[in-house]
Amino acid sequence: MTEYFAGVDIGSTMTKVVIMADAVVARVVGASGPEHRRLANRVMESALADAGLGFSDIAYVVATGYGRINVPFADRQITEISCHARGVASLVPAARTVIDIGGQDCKGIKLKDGRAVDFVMNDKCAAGTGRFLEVIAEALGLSLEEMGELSLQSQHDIEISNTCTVFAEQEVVAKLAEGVAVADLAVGVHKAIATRIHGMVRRLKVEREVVVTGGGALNTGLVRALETKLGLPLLVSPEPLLSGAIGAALLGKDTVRDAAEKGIPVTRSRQPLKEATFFS
Amino acid sequence: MSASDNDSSGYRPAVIGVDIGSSFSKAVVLSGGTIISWAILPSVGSYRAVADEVINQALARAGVAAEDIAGVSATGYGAASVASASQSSSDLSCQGRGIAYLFPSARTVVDIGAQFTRAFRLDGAGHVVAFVLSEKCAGGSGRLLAIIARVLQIDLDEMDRLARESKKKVDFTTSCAVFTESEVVSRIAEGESREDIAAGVYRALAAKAQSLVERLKFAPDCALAGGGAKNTSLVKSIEEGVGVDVLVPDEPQLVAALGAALMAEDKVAVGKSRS
Amino acid sequence: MKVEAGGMALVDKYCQDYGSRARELKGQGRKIIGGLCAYVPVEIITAAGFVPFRIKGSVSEPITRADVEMETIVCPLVRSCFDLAVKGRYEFLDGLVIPHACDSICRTYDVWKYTLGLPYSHFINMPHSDNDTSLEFYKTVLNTFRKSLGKFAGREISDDSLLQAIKQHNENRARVRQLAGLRRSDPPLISGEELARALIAIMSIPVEESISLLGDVIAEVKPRASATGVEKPRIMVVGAQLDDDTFIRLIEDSGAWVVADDLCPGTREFWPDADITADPIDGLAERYLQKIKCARTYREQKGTYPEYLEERFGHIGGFIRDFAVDGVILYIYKYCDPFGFEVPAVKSYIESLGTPVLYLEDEYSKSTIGRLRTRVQAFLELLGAK
Amino acid sequence: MTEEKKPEERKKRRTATEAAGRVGSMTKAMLANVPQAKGEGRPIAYSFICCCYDEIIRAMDITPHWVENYAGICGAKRDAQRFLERAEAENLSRSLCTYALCGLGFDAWREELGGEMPPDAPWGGQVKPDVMLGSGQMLCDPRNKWFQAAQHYMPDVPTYDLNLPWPPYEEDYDYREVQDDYVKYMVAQLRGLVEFLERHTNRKMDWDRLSELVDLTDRTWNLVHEAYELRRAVPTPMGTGDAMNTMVPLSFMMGTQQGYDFFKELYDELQQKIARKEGVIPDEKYRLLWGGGLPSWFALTDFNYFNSKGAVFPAETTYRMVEALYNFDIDFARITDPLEHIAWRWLKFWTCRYDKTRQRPGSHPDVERLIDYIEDYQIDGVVMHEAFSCRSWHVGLIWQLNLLKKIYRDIPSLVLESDIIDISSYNEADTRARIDAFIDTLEAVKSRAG
Ligand SMILES: Nc1ncnc2c1ncn2[C@@H]1O[C@H](COP(=O)(O)OP(=O)(O)O)[C@@H](O)[C@H]1O
Ligand SMILES: Nc1ncnc2c1ncn2[C@@H]1O[C@H](COP(=O)(O)OP(=O)(O)O)[C@@H](O)[C@H]1O
Ligand code: SF4
Ligand code: SF4
Ligand code: SF4
Repeated sequence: MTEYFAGVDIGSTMTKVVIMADAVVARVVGASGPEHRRLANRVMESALADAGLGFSDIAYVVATGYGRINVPFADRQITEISCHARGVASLVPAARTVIDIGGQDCKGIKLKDGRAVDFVMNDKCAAGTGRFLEVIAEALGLSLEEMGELSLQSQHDIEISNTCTVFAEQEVVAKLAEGVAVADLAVGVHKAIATRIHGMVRRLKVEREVVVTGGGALNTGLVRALETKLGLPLLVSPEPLLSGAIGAALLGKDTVRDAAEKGIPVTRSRQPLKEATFFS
Repeated sequence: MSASDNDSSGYRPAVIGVDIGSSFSKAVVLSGGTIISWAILPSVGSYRAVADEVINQALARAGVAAEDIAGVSATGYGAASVASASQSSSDLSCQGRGIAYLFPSARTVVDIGAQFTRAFRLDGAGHVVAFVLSEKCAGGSGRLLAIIARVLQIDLDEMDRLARESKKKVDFTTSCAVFTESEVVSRIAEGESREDIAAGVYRALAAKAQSLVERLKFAPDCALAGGGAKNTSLVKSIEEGVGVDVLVPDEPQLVAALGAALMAEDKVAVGKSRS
Repeated sequence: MKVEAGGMALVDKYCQDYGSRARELKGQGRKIIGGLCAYVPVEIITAAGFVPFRIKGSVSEPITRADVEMETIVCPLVRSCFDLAVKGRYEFLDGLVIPHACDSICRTYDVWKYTLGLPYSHFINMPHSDNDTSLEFYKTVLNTFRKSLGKFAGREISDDSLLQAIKQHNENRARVRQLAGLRRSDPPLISGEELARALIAIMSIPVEESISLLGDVIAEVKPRASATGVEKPRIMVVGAQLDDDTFIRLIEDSGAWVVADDLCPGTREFWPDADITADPIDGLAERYLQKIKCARTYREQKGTYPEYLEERFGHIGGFIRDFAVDGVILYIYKYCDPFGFEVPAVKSYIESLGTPVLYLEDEYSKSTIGRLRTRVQAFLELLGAK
Repeated sequence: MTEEKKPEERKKRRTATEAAGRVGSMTKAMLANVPQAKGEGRPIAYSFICCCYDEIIRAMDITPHWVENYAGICGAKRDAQRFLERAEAENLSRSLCTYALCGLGFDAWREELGGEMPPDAPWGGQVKPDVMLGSGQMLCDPRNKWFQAAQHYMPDVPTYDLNLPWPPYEEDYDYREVQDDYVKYMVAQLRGLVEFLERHTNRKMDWDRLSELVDLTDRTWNLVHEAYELRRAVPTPMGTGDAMNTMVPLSFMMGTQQGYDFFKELYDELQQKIARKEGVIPDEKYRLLWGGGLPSWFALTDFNYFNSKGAVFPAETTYRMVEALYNFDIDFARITDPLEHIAWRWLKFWTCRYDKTRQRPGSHPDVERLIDYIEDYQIDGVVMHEAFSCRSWHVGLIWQLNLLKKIYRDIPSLVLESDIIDISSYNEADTRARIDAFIDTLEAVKSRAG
């Protein structure tokens, strides 16, 4: 009988669910609206429907991401650091450093033998996160994809001096109003974010291969800017959005396997697939 | 001295004041010291185009042709983009002037604009004699409200309405707008209601405003200006904090544009009395 | 927080309504002298017949009033303390004593003094170096304080009363050491959170009450069976001041024990005693300037650099061994100069002992809890995976 | 710290005096002298300003490398970011003193390159020193933590920490009751420094030479004081923008003949300008006091912007770390030990306004100093700069302003916010909008008064 494992990654901006056996059998990506966050069960249901499975077919569920505590039906919560590490290690075995650019934060993870051994996360300002990108894209009236592509056509360097997301947005708007080309602004923004990310991941002493994951990895302009900053070629995870969820599912699989090896039963939450309730 | 005093002929030249703010652009048409029309547009795209558009809208509503305008006075972040401007002044002076016109008794003014919150003191003649600004972090600005409204998936008016229904105190402890945003997200996840969250955000902003007023040394009466003043909940929080009732213009966002228009009128009057 | 009878119940009461005991005592005619930081020589205040009271901030309360007089570039803990003081939370204070600890404390002395306008205020101009000429000078500084406080008390502070106070405070510290020592066993007999709360509680009461309260807490905690439950990583927290239990609770809620610390309140302030010396000021001066190991004091470099590191951070290594620590969390506030500049050195020192380090820069605000939780949990996962 | 910048900006920045205009090349030469000295085997000391050891290192022929100066130059050239980022990568918080971060980032980088200068290091870079001379008391924490932190990258370079406390202003005792203790301690600390230097640099102190240099410094102090006092003239011949240049000889060349000569020339130039009624700007409308805060080195052109609005700065508290020695209530002639002389000079500099302060209830010496300058220089408004990364000079400014308005008068004021060298905290449009608004208030207050 095939064993299925689910990884549920409730990010700050996106909710991702994968169901895996040996390979991914179902994947669902949705937005993490403030209310949706409690509705992880719906996303799970839709993944199960895609896979043609019932919840009882799932051997183990691991929740990760910002909203991991709001997944009552998960058997275990594991941070996105460990999950991204596990996910990327399986997707790109040569990876030694992972840079995850998510919605509200950005992290660098150092890998050794497929395990996270050290990590850093951005602390202070929102600058250097996917949110920064979104805010600016919105100000420029572009989708994230468009902004990424447009930046590749830029002819001039523009410096965005403000690191604060909110003020950078205003700076961009003002520059736009002055008639600076959108493509140039996009590059400026990517450079600004890349600088922040670089400053942070440097604390880890970056080693090749370096894999970028998370929603930000979808942005070619940003990846290009980061490559320049780091002075190293970057690999983009084949599943930028799903690395965390895949890692979560794999860690679930590991848990079940370890338990079997030790001959002890797996502890499961035994919670039905329902929405999170809050004690307020 | 207002322009109409000088005008014995009965001819009342129209002037226009334009305030290109970082998030909204405003225009006010004035004739003989009376507001005859106004317009507000979001500042998106090129400032130049927005400036033209907001002027055109205001003129159209006033039924005045551009050629008949005796003076155009610009102010705000993008004042330089108002091509037709015949003069410009700092938005602080314009706001002072506008408030003095609306509320002659006002001595302390709190302006909650998109970029920052500031407080200033006026003398009897509408001159700004002292001012303080919020620290340079978006947490103290009106922009915070827009960001939070977005997270709550409601518009600003709705957020204002909801806050009035708040039953429970939810506090926000960070000063960063972006992190307040994520704090809001966590609070939603914890099950806090939108009402309480909205009220908490207004309280946080009101506290900033209050500390500015204190730094300035408060003198009655107190008036508000800027887009933030459109939120009755915020106004109420400020009143509670400062401990007095505040004067709020019907259209608080227009105050600087109005002041600019008044200054344009001054100039026209001076020009006329010279000729 | 579970409600327990006896000592811990009182601890909870004092933590919940911080300052309530001082307020009561004030009502009974005692004078309360507030202070910031572990460098306030509490013995002198006790000897003068006053109650030393450590001003505490609050991570759950937004800073709203402080900004009128104080810049936002000050250490957030100090800002929070000041904010509460301005809001009237410490209205029972008769005086204020501020030592020259760090820039955030030293540079705000006048802001505190002029804004609060208390009947008594004094700045203890403590030198930054620990060498002998500094020690001699520091004695004169302590004597100036002794004289000044005596003037406020209306009577000189005698050697006898000072010796008496030193003995009391030493006894108090011995009790804290005994209590904190209960964290040596595995699992510890007292959780990090409970200890943190006990230490917070005693910042707000007279020393004699603290001694008896700690006695009660020890009696209550000691008989706990050292149950062998799930194994959890044993964590040490190293940092500046931590006068709130939220962060410690967060670590323990994430599945670890906090078994050791280099913090104040914490081992930094309670491990070293003042020696009983012929001139009581001598023993006090040595305790504060030379024995308390805090980043604000410059240790004179005598030997090689590795020896120098041992001199500065050796005590941390000692705790790691003594309390069988698995991982260290280095917890530093934004705008904290003394500790901020030490991060690279202290981090690499601890790592050189083979102990993993998580470095966190925080803002003294509950709003960061979510961000911290992920980091702490990930760190614990890393430790678990080892 | 001066005005060498990107070429296009250099044009914009204009000094009022020729003396200030020369400072750029003086600074460059001063910096170039350090690697040269190192090449000749002379000892190099990482040094801080205002630490009272100028004459000591000069007398022992030890070459100072002024680390704050170097960071300021990186800032002025708008090239500090890469060093700040480097420091951040070392886990040093961006909220710490950015001078220190810039210096530490540089050191970390240079040591990683095996002692080679980082690429395109501004003005030749900063060399590895033989000793580092910190200061623990009371100026700031970074000055005693910075060099300890630098040892992480240069473990073989010893540090010394010099304590120079001055008595705080308190109502319940007079500083004279404790001043002897302070001086005794400072002398012991200075003596410790001399011993440290003798031990680590193989030099012997030449005490006669030290006495001569102490005397030279005394004369320089008086001269600087007198030159700066000339700026009381209306129109003022020199503004704070220039003073941010003349701080170089004032802070980095104290105890040298070159420093003295510079101020002699400045003095003469100012006198001539006054005679010609030549001001910083022809039509001086507002006289402002730079009432606190280090400048943003990358934005010194803001001073020109003020000028363009008719505003000048005849005085500033920043870097004015001298007073006329003949006004101190002490007879220096009876002090024979040069170290004791240095200690008294320092103590009196900080305490000289205490007596006056007592006469105005609720006052404070820092505020008395503001009042003195406001009156002496006929000031219309006060401008302060709050640099986020330095607590030492920037905490207490708001309170000082509040107190000034309370006990003196409600003078217009402006607080600018940015940093000394971290340009990411700066927003030109916003800064200029604030300046514009401030000018409006000055105008309003003036027209109301007049
Ligand atoms: N197609 C895309 N191109 C560029 N960026 C994207 C794209 N899709 C998503 N993103 C970015 O990815 C972020 C979400 O990434 P994710 O890794 O899911 O973060 P989280 O886990 O915090 O929700 C969004 O903030 C957005 O900025
Ligand atoms: N209808 C509204 N209700 C509540 N707040 C509003 C409304 N419209 C605008 N605001 C607030 O006012 C701010 C804009 O104010 P405004 O004075 O126009 O600023 P600026 O001149 O800098 O563009 C916005 O950031 C928003 O928070
Ligand atoms: S500067 Fe902006 S992004 Fe940074 S902390 Fe402040 S509001 Fe947040
Ligand atoms: S945490 Fe740091 S800055 Fe704050 S009071 Fe303590 S030593 Fe000072
Ligand atoms: S005084 Fe300020 S700028 Fe200078 S070293 Fe100290 S903290 Fe840095």
